[in-house]
Amino acid sequence: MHDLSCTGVTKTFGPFTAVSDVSLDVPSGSFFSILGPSGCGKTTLMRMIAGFETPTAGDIRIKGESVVAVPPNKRNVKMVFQHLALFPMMNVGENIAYGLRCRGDNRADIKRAVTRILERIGLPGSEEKRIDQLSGGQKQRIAIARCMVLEPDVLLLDEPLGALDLKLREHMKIELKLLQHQFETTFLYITHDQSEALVMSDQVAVMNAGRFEQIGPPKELYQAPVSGFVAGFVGDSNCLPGRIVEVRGSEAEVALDGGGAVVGHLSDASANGDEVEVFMRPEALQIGAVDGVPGLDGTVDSLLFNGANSRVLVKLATGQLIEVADPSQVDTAGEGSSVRISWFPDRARIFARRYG
Amino acid sequence: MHDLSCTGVTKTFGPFTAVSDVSLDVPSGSFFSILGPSGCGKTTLMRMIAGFETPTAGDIRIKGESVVAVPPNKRNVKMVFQHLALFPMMNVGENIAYGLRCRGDNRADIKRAVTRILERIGLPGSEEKRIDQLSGGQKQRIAIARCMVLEPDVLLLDEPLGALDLKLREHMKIELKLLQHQFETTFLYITHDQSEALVMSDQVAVMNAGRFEQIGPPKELYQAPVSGFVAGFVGDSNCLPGRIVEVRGSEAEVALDGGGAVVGHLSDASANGDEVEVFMRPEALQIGAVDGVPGLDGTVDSLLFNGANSRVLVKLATGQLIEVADPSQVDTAGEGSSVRISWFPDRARIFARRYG
Amino acid sequence: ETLRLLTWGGYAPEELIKKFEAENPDIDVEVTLSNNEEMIAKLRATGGTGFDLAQPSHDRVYAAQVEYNIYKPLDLSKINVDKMTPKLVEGVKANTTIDGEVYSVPHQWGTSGIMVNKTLAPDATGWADLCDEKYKGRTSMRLRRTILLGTAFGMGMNPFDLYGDKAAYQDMLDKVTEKLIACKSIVKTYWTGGDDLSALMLSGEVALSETWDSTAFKIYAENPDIVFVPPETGALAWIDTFTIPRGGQADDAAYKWINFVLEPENVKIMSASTGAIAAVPNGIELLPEDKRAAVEAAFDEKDIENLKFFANIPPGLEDMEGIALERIQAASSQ
Amino acid sequence: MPRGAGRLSLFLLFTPFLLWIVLLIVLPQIGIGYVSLREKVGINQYEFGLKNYLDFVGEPIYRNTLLRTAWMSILVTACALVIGFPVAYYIAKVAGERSRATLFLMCLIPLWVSDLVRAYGWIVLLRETGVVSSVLLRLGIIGEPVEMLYNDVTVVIGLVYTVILFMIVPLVSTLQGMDNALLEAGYNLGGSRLTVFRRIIVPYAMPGIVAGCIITFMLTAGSYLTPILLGGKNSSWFTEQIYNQFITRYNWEAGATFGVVLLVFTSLVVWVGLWVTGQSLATTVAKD
Amino acid sequence: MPSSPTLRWVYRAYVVIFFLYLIAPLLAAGAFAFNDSLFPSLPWRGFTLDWFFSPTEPKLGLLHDTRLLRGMGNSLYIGLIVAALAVAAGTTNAFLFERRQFPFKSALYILMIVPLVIPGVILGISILVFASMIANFADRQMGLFITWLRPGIPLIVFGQVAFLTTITSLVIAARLKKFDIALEEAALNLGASRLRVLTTVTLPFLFPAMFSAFIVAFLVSFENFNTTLMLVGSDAPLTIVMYDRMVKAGSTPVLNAVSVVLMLGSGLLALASVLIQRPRRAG
Ligand SMILES: Nc1ncnc2c1ncn2[C@@H]1O[C@H](COP(=O)(O)OP(=O)(O)OP(=O)(O)O)[C@@H](O)[C@H]1O
Ligand SMILES: Nc1ncnc2c1ncn2[C@@H]1O[C@H](COP(=O)(O)OP(=O)(O)OP(=O)(O)O)[C@@H](O)[C@H]1O
Ligand SMILES: NCCCCNCCCN
Ligand SMILES: [Mg+2]
Ligand SMILES: [Mg+2]
Repeated sequence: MHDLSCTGVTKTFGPFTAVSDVSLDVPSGSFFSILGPSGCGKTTLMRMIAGFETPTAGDIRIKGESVVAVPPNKRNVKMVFQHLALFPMMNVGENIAYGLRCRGDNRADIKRAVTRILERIGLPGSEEKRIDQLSGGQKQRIAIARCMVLEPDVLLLDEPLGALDLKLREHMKIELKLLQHQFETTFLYITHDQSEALVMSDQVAVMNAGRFEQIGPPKELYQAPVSGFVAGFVGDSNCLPGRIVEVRGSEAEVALDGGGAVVGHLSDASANGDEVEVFMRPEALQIGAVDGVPGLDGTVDSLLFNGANSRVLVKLATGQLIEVADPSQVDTAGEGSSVRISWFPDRARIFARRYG
Repeated sequence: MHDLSCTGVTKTFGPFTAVSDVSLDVPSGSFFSILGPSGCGKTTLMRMIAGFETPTAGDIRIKGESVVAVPPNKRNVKMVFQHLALFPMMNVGENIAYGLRCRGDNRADIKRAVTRILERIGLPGSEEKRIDQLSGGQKQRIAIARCMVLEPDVLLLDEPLGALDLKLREHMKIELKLLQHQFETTFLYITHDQSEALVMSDQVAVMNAGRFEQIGPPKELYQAPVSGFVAGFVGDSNCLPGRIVEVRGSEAEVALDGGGAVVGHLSDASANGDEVEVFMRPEALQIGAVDGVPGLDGTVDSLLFNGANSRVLVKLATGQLIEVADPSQVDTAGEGSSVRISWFPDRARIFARRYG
Repeated sequence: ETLRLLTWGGYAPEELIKKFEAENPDIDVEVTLSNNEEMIAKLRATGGTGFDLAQPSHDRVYAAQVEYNIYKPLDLSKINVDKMTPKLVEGVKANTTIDGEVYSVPHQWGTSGIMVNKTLAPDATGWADLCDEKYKGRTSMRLRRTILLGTAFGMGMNPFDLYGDKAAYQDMLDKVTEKLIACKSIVKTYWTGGDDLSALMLSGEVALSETWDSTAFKIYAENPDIVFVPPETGALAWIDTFTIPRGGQADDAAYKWINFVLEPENVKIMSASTGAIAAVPNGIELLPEDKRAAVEAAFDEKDIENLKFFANIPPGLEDMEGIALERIQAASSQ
Repeated sequence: MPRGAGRLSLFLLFTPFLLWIVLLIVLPQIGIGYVSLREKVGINQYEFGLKNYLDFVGEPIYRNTLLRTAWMSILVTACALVIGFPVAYYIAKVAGERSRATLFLMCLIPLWVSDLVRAYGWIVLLRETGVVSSVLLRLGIIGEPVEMLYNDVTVVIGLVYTVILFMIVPLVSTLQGMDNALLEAGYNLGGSRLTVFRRIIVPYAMPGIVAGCIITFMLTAGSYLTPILLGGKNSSWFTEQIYNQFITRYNWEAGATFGVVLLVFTSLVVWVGLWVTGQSLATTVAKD
Repeated sequence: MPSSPTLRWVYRAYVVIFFLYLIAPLLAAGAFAFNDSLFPSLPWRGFTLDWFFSPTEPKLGLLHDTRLLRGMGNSLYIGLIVAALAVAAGTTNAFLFERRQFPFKSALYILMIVPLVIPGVILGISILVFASMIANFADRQMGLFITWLRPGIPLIVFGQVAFLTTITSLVIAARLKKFDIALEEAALNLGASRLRVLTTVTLPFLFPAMFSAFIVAFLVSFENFNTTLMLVGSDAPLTIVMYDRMVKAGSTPVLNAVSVVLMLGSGLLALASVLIQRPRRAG
């Protein structure tokens, strides 16, 4: 049985369809992420699960029971809001106790539960602190504790790291994952940051314009995207527009817009003459000709040093800049020198061109 | 001659020293960054250069002339503010013309200059647009154009990408660098994001608690940090606290707090018995024993897939988590299995322990 | 030059002002409406400045002048005193002479009494009827000193006789207060101005009310069922006068206005507007037709004989009356 | 900024503030305090003393009027809060973006005309021969005309009318600042409507509630026309006493005394209110 | 939280009833301006515009009623001066409290808010008493008539400015608080002088707030009764003229006509202030 499952969930606002025919099944105890650009409908989907919006069509089941007719305060899914929504007029202890009080637990039990959960999230004894005395990361943990103390079937998290600063976000990514392990609760996590989704999740659904484009484990999305959108959105990619001139089995030759031709792996049903995009990850490229593999000529535009993430920017004859991974940046060709970029055809993926 | 140089600049606010004895020289036409954590005094330093604060001690020279006594509106350094500070009550053209008008240029010249600069930044014909009609990246460029049209000796940029969203920030990093090339003006760039500093700069000064810890080109900071702070702040690092038990030339053996011993490269004047920290970059570590090199044993805690940036988290006997780079994540040992982490001693750097 | 008048509603009709301004092109007339108490309050606040001509009633000049020094002596040589009713001039002079200087001359006079809607209260005759149980919720009065005095007369006392004796006066006030508090449940509301009263009477909401005769005369023209009834104990007669504030800056214009309104054709216009009788020998004849009818319907010889002129209030009594009025106002009617 | 220029501009900014606050507020208040301490011993003869205050204390009508004014003002404040809160909530949280601005504007309607016209409007409506009575009569709901003026209920209705705006505006602005996510979090954690209202909305809106109550209370206690015109024979309002002293009794000493008493008394009520709710003047009334 | 349709319907009905309550007395006062009767009450005697336009007694229309017109003129004059002074003082106060540090700032800030909670009557009498004390002193000791310290337009202006300045200060300070000081620094950095920064950046940003503060101050001044009543001299503003007319003379539906004009005027001004706040939503 799945902790949470949606079937054909759709939500329209007037003429606009925010979520369109979405189905998902989240196995018990897993970390499931929904990844998509801003405005693609992630929050709307989550609000339907929490009960703040009613689906236009489709069914939502929690532990197998349909909850479409259950009011939000009766559903056993708890939510961590994007800006956390901690109650500013209550202290930490009261925030955490709120749900327990609503449930009608007795005072002694509440006090015990609050103490215990504060210990578990590593903030023992902070009951009396005011919310505005907490750091960003502490607030984060309180928001999670406030939900977890109620032992929900599913915990929903709507871009909870969005408001944190860079270093803290990196840190909290790992911490969230550990918390989930510790509580063994099902997490449904929303984000538009692909690295968050990849690092933390067991399963990721990539969402675009109200629909799911692909659901799968992070590695699968990264290595075997099913659409141009997924290939471009998950991980860094160079994207070269062109048109298929010849299909050879699972490979095809693409004549690039603006000149040059490349060979790559056909990833969707594109056929001869179709307009396509070729996606190549920077780490799939290398500088220098390699026998028997395709390549493109260009000049080194600049070297972008960034430790293990260093890149060489190569400018093609068409003027397009291509990022090539160059982790070591030792004996790289200097700026302005002519180079050839090579890759193995199976690491260049060809998808039908996206419009709009 | 240097476009900008500071000697012994200090700024105190009451008992608190925000900037302490900072000296820097920025060569003409270069891209110079100041990198440091929040609150380390970056903005204060920049505000002194722009003239909004008066240094408590020290001298600031622009093109060789001391400007300490020159009011802010008479200095030929222009500044791009963190939140850009475009004038909302003026349109794009008026924003750009503002400085020219203050200078008293005549209308026709102003009009021409505005048109030209808008072309150069790739937004020709946007004179009449309102500020709130621009996208984040466009605003960014207008803010730069507003300064560049005045042909400043130095352009100051205070975390100009801070307000942008993730994908756009990646993009603007490269674009900023290109703009600097195009204008050939000296840029002084402030950031707390090490990847920005590394990717764009010719020289980076790493700042901590009001002082410069190290000035050098990005590669040097990354590969040869002079202090534990720099080693930890620039790029990702694992940091293991311990105590030196034996010094052997440029190497030393460190007994880790909590058990285990490692050998690394002595990077500052630490001596026998000193408390130290050992810094190791994830990409300097590998999983599996390697003959003749030191190592540590642990168990795989989790696999963090993130494409080319994937990591393995290894838990040491001490409980500490170590990040090991694992770009491919093929045939990696599964969670829970015992592994050994190895590294070449010269890629483990030993620094005196930081306190506080 | 501006002539700033501080006067009663109706005492500066637009028609007369226009005419006056036409005759004296250099003078501009500005009017502020007021009543006795406010005139004194205002002039006290301004230290006698801000106005050029005021019109308090004859009994309210002396104490105010002694206490606040707000008026200047009149130059009687500049006023056509001989056009005024000699008896009224003498009466006013007697009331308002301080240290040999005269401070006011009479302008209009009239009475306070009761106004009755004959269809609703055919047999009301005096002050006491205002508090008669059978008119419960149908009577009205103005909560000012007139009703205190009227009620005292209605109760068979003569307050003017008690002016010299504060204790006796207080005693009288206490009785009157008690009576009027008891009366509160009878009274529909206390009217505050001529307009208020007119609406109450004309709408039929109120059957009888304490009133100025002049207001009653105006209403008579609208509804002849509503008449002024001089109380059997005697209507209270007042004379509104002219005084010049101490800081007045247009004395000449003020004298011109005083003389101007004494002209018979102007008296006619004035009386038509005030409803009251001018202090000139043939005052009643100069009333407009309908008002004269009203006066004649209201007064006979005996009533005129019976008039009770307000006597000068000695300083201090007003405070006592003020507290009495406040007590009545604050008492609960339920 | 150079020091001298900073000083100069500080001085320039301070001057209007000081002129205003000292000449128009502080000194005049001290002035009435001074006048209230002058006791009249004869014509144009005054001595210093507390007689005016003793008179106030000794005369039950003054005390009672003050208490009645305070009590009615509290009642009006409470009514305004109870009536206004749902409206403010509707404007801030329920109405759509566009209708919100319109509704807010409509709340300002009573401000378009003066107190006088408002009271006048009520009189036209409520008097015995007024619109309401006539309409009810015509509809056969009542048998004969009823007088709806001159009682406390009418005074309260009229006062609530004049002040409710000042309750709604601060409420709307605090409620607008409340993130809807707080409410949703409240429900999500299992709260019922009542719980969310009691434990989240009300505490959040507290600064607005207190600000609204203070302004409403002060305006009511200091109002004049409405209680006088609608209360008629049964009015008796403390400001009326003050006006009476100044305007019909030209007794400035007593009037000033009453003024001081009113100011002190109402300030006390406000202070107690702030203390009970744990707010401060600067955090409530001054909040934008 | 999704709510039942019935509940929503009841709530909406409540709000509608509330707004009916708000509008009712105004409609009533307005409607009788068109009643062809000498008294502003029922019964309805037919529609007329005489109370606006008739040049002759007894139905002297508003346009020919010189006293009302003069009162209106006085109100206008007082309102403009008061609003200008209050906005000027409010602006300097906003800068003082938002931008500067000085000793006793928070105490002075409370002092700045206090006039808001002083009843209007008390402001009126206190200014009257204080001004009279000075004027009486000058009169008695030096024989000087300082007329502007006596009830009249100057005192009305002082009285109204006394409490309006608090309101304008709060309105303008609220806007100034939202002003990003970096804008000023940016302008300085681009070479502008301080004065130029003020006139080209800061004041334009504040303008909408200053404008609506002006409108609010003007409207409140125009309608003020409690404070003005104590301070009025011979140049009475409209509310006092109307009050005097109601209480001391005979009011006719011409007062209703005035009300109609006031409603229209204030309505338009209110609308203007909303519109000017809207299009350039800078912030
Ligand atoms: N109540 C509503 N009425 C109309 N449109 C709405 C409503 N709520 C959301 N939308 C629209 O639905 C779309 C999806 O919104 P949603 O908030 O779910 O996006 P999101 O994926 O969460 O984006 P973000 O990452 O920016 O939070 C948006 O285009 C939004 O404008
Ligand atoms: N005017 C001031 N008065 C007192 N302390 C100040 C002042 N301005 C800055 N500081 C302090 O000086 C320190 C440095 O501030 P600064 O703004 O320069 O930091 P920063 O490096 O720019 O940080 P961030 O990355 O967060 O912008 C901070 O601790 C700050 O609190
Ligand atoms: N107590 C004296 C009353 C004087 C009244 N004058 C009335 C004029 C009314 N139009
Ligand atoms: Mg969202
Ligand atoms: Mg900074």
